[in-house]
Amino acid sequence: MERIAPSHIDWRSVVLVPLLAVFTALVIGALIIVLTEGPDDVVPAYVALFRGAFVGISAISETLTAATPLIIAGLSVALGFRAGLFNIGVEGQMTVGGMAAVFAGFALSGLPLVIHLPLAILAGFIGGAIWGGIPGWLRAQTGAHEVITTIMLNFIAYRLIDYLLKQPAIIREGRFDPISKDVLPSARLPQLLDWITPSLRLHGGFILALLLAWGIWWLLFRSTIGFEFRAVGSNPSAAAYAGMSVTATTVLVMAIAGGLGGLAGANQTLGVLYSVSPGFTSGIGFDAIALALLGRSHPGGVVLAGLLFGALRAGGQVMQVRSGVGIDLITVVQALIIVFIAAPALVRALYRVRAGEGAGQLTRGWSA
Amino acid sequence: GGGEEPAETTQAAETTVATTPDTTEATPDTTEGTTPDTTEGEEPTADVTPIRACQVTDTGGIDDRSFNQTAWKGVQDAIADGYATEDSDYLESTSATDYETNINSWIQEGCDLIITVGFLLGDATAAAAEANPDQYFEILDFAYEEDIPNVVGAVFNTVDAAFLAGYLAAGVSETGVIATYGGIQLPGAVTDFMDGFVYGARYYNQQNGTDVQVLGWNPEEQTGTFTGDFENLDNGRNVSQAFVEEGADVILPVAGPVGEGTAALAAEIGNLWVVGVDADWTQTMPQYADVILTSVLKGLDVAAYTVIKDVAEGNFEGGTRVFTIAEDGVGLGTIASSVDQALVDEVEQLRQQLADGTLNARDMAEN
Amino acid sequence: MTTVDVPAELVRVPAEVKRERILGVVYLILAAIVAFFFAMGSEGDATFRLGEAGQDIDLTFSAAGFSWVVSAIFAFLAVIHLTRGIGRKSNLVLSIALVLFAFAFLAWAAAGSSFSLLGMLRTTVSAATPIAFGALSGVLCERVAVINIGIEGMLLTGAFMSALVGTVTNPWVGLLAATLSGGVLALGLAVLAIRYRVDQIIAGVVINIFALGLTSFLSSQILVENPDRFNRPGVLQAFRIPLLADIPVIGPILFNQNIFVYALWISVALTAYGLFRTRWGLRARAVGEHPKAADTLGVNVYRMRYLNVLLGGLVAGFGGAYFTLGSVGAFNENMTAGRGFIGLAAMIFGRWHPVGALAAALVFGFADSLQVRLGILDVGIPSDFLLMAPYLVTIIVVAGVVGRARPPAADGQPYVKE
Amino acid sequence: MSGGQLSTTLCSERHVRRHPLRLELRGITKRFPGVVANDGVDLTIESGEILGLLGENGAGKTTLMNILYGLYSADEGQVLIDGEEVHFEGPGDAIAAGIGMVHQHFMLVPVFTVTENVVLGNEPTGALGRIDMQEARREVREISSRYGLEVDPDAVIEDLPVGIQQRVEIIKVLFREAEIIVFDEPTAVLTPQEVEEFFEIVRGLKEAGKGIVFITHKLGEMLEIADRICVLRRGKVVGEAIPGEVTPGELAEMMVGRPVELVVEKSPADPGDPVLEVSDLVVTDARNHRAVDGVSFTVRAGEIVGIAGVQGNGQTELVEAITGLVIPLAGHITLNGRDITRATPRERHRLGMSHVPEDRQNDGLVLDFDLTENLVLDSYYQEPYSRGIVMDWDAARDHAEELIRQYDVRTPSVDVLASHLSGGNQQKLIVAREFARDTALIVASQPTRGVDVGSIEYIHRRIVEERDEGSAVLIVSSELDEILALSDRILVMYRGRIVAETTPAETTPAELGLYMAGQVA
Ligand SMILES: Nc1ncnc2c1ncn2[C@@H]1O[C@H](COP(=O)(O)OP(=O)(O)OP(=O)(O)O)[C@@H](O)[C@H]1O
Ligand SMILES: Nc1ncnc2c1ncn2[C@@H]1O[C@H](COP(=O)(O)OP(=O)(O)OP(=O)(O)O)[C@@H](O)[C@H]1O
Ligand SMILES: [Mg+2]
Ligand SMILES: [Mg+2]
Repeated sequence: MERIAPSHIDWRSVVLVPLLAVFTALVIGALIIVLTEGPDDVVPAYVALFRGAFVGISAISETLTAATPLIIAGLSVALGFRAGLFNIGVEGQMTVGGMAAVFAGFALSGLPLVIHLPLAILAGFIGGAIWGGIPGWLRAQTGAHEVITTIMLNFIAYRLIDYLLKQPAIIREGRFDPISKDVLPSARLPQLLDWITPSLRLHGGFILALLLAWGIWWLLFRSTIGFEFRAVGSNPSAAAYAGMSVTATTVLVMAIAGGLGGLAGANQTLGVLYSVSPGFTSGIGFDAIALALLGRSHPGGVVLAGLLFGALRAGGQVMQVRSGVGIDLITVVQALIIVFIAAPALVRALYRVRAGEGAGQLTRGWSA
Repeated sequence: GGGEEPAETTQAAETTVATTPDTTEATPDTTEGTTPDTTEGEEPTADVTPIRACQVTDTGGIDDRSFNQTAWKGVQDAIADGYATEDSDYLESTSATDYETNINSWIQEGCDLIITVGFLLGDATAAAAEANPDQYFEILDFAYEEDIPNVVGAVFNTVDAAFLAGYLAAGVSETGVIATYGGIQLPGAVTDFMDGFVYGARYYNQQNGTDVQVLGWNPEEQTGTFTGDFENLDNGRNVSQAFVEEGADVILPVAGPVGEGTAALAAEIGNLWVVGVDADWTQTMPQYADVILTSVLKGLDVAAYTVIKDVAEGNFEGGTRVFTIAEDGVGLGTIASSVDQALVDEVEQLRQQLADGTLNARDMAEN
Repeated sequence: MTTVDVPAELVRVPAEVKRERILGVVYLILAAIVAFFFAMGSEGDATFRLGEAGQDIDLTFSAAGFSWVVSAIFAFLAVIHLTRGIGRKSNLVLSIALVLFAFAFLAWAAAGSSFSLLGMLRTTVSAATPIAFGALSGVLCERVAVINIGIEGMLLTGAFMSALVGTVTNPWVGLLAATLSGGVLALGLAVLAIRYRVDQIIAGVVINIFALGLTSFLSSQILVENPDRFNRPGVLQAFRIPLLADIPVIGPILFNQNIFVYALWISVALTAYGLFRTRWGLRARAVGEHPKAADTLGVNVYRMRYLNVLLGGLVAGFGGAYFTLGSVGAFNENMTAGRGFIGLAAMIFGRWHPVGALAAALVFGFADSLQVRLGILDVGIPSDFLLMAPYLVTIIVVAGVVGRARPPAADGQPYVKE
Repeated sequence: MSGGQLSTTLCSERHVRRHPLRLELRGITKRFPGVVANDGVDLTIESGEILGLLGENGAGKTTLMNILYGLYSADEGQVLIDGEEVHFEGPGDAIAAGIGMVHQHFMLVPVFTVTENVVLGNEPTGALGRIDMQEARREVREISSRYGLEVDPDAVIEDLPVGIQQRVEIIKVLFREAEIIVFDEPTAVLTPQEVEEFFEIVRGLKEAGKGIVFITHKLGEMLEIADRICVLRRGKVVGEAIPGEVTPGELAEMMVGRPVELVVEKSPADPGDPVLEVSDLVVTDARNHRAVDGVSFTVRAGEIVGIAGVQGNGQTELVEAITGLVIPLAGHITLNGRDITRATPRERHRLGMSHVPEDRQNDGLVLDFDLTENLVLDSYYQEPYSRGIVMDWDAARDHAEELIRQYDVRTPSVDVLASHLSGGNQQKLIVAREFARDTALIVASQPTRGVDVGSIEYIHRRIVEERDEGSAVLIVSSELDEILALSDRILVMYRGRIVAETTPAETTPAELGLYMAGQVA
């Protein structure tokens, strides 16, 4: 829990518990490998995982590239948590935001990069903000719980781009399969390391992600708006008594969180894929929940957690190549990490360390 | 229901040999029956160098009971026939950003031929091929507008095969109603089957003066019935149930594994025929063999096998390659034995007409 | 204080007035849609078939005429909402209105032809079954104030286990394994939520992610490698209940189904009876409303919570087996595809009541099979939009209802025994 | 410690033994993190007597009774029944042993009927676990007629007034055939007349042979009803007294440990211009009832108006409407002549309205925020705490430190979380925030509820000072003593209406009680 004074930070719950959680999850992952593949596969698999994540410029580039959308999406969920809202809708927001960014990326032409790229990014933000703002508005106006509405909007978003990817204005010329037109070079996030080797994919989105993390930190802890977000999140009733508008805050938080989700999508479409095809979000929106929990809903924590998950993704690919252990194992390991993060008491019991309290009440119940 | 058992065990033997007794027990089968109907099964000639073939799946994963799995079967057949080496392997992609990484991994691993599966990998394959002009690629179910010399784009004329299935289905239907549905409305990949099926039924009506109706797809409007994903088998069953209630007695599901829902329903209620897709369902889902009228084969395995063989024999040639009904790149699978032989013969005749071009399935479109 | 209490005059608070107005406008829009699109757009008679194959029970009427009547009803409802208000019954009225709207839609789509209403209702029931089990699981958990977002994961795990164990042994053992696996996950939820007081919504999401990851991993590692040995449990066939299934219309819909549907009728009845008539139910509800009060009367709050969450998990695990044993006889990655979440919405729509939950699940099942019928009737709406229908209905339902439905007072709050 | 008859062991001494059940607590010690709630307490209770338990906030009365009732387990000490040691694992065991408790906060399930609440945990059951409601209803009727506790067995609790709810609590206890009944502050929410009725019931129970433990802060009531009084301070028994042998002053001193001034000193009011004017206000509550039903009144600058009333008579809704948390159905509210009927809470705040909410933990503070954040909770958007949307935490912190000093909030620093403060200090924190500004109007609900005597003195003094500086003050309290001590003018609310207007000088508690119960038109 961020305070103005760092004296409140309990290092055990901020550092030790996440570390032990990751460690325990990897141990259990190893057990699963033993059970499904055989004991000899564990060491090669984990060595490959480690090498694929950290050893060499290409591994690091891959880790950072994979971490980028995770960080942005994680910020979206974390922001929601800070305001007592649970945004499970990042997948849908990414989908819509990614689509909007691509549309701006190919439909506007003849603009220089300095104008086109920001416009495309903005389009991504707005697309996501609409997709996040709807559940926020429904929550504020009707009490419909965002957990349900955002999940439903995920499904709707998938169907929506299935539809859009058949429309002549969007589908790539000469193609029948669902793929959008290509983003023009003037709207692509610039490559950062292609001067070393062209295949290094790290792009400007990573810097954007770090800026966003700083921006969200500033917003939450240094601005009046963030003060309102946190007050509404911690105690909506007291916030209302103090003259804050809980409904306006709810809509605003969900819109910004949705916008961040949209940016995560735009990051993928403007930075890596340059077009939209079905399923391009590939579960990043769900990983983001784990990430926000792991990062204790703090932007700095989210960045670190994003790097860890990025490393797991990048390393997981290599692990698959080198040892034949299925990539789904990474999903299981990630799920285990959240189990332990969500219930530090489990970690405490396992290792007999004195660690801080659990995630506590991050969300609000069905009504109110 | 996955690919051929023998093939599967080969793969299993490679990655999980010692751990699961089940697979070791099954291993003896490997040496027998490696001749599924779609492959040649001939002995390689002397100047063949077995190659390392490496597959990259799309996000469906290797176990999609569809494209990826069928393609992998082709690789395994090639291994069995000595065209590919035992270390041929696949990589699964979990997201769109993995395509590029996975292809690059295989390039670094020194694969002789990289097989990418599905239109989703179109861009990544092209990019990698252009960056590595000496590396051979094959992309399944996708063609580039401009040929890339080191890539074979394998596409399939599924309309023709589905046309035959539609004709056959119309012929066996007692209610005069047949149906088709898709998973997600993917133009081409999914709707070609549905188009062909409807055209085949129309041709049957035209030839026989009947009025067999096809529910679930309107080729002119391109609207119809879809389950919304390739995952929820129960949806496939529910949609099929709805068709049955509207009188359908033959159904072609174009929805990957979701189609298994139709087979399950057919097995349960009887008097419903299922038309399999992609692979021969009497082989991949033998438990439903009784209710499978036939299957619309899309020879992804043939395409994979053929190009591996070409590379192994030193005959690689880039560019778009259409697998047609003429060379058994697409076709019908096993036809149920209870079907009237006269009808089967008619279908065989139609196949030849389609193969030699005297009949064009798309003529049945009403535009 | 001994004076006779005069009931306070009932006045409506502004929020209620606003809601009535919104509903009024909604009805106006519906009336307009029905009038302009359905009534003016249909020609000829629509025939709804109500008999099984061979039986001739047909309902034939003028599609346009029917739509005009429906439109008039909506207009009437709009006027009532805008002037007087309907008050407590407005949910019920809304449900009926939505069904009427659906029928007007169908009549328009089927104008000049026919379709099997009986079949549609039957698929409504089967599509509703897993949703209803999910909703029932939610009711059991939330009545003791534990929010269970993990229903989806429990359904999925049930589906997986029934396929695996059902193939290795036999379907009945598979069913048992599915039920127990739901229970195991529920125990996980209970420990996280009750013992460690983890935010319940997060604990549930954790369970979902975990279940999806693990079943996908095991499916690709075990089931796919050898489906014959591990993924062919077979299907528990439908069987007619002799006399009951012969009742026209109702019979085939309710009494010619498989064991899951019958189990659903029984579980709903048992849960409703149990919750509102028995000692267990009184205590469970007390624990959900005011755990401390229950505690001071010697009711063991934790034990009640563990028990009910466990029951909820067993129900969800059993319901999950529907996807394999009750439907298609094979497991597939993520095959539940969001049904658990729709179940959760059904629970809310059904006001935390087992019978309400069942009714709500039927509404969703109806939306689902309506969507399929419209696809078959070839109404020219792109499939992508038709497929959105159940999700849109969920949002509308949750948005339209939750403001008034009152969850158990302690729902979602951990109990701290001092 | 003074007073002739005091002795630290008296509470455990045996008195005339007439009835069978005899309950003994020996050396009970209970520690909570940072506090010793009970410290070696000895106590004896017997059938047929009324034992009064007296002590200030936090003295450990409730904790002791919770141990007796099996809700807590003691760290040290024994509980004996008729000389035999017993171990209660939970309330179930205590109930079985014949102990009943009516809790400080009622333990009733609001959506259940009276009967359901009564039988919960001891349900008469038939086959299949089915509850025999017929039988249950019959038993409820039987008990209510035997003890004169009139109540409709099928009424739903949330529809019942508190007085009736309390009867249900008593029926619950009797239904379980309790021989020893503990009442924890049963009179806090009752009007003086209801208190009289309640005492009749208690005396009846005593006649029927029940042993009663009666907890209260109110000295007069204690002296009226108890047979024997035991005083707790800081977890220890500090003495025993017999009514008739002690004066209220002596008892108060025993409780607090020093002489106390029970009433704040203040000069007569000098009312100025009207500040708050409320006319014909109608507000509905969550259940659509007219909780406030045509209320009109005025509060002037420099006067304190107290609104008395039993909880649940619309005071909450009235305050919510005045502070802008709900929009009234009808009527008008003006502040210094400006119509604020539909203004947002923030607009009212800007116009100089301050609000000390009734429920400080839920509505007044964000407990996971530190003191600085809490102290700018309603002014953070103004300079100097922020400029545009940029917070200036240094300025906020300086301000907080200043207030902490000025209002004597006991805390190690402004960086601790509000949840770490004691109740009294939390209340002072809110008072500091709300009083520190230039306020035209202060609305304070239950400003000293659950606050200890020292803090009460302080808060009362601040309220009077604010008045003297020219603010208008509206106090809403169900504590008659507080209303009488602070108000310059008193309004009594009953069933959503103002039923009486008077001044402390012109009225007596008994008369106010009659108004509060709606007995005088
Ligand atoms: N569950 C608990 N955890 C921690 N401290 C507690 C708990 N319950 C009570 N305390 C502390 O124990 C002390 C005694 O509290 P108790 O409630 O017994 O006082 P009381 O005499 O009943 O006071 P009141 O008159 O306010 O009801 C107080 O300091 C209180 O803060
Ligand atoms: N449904 C009712 N029928 C008859 N009298 C009622 C009803 N509801 C309330 N009253 C009476 O009106 C008075 C005030 O109503 P109100 O609802 O504010 O009281 P309450 O229920 O005690 O309050 P709360 O719900 O805030 O605790 C009560 O004293 C009660 O006697
Ligand atoms: Mg107390
Ligand atoms: Mg009230």
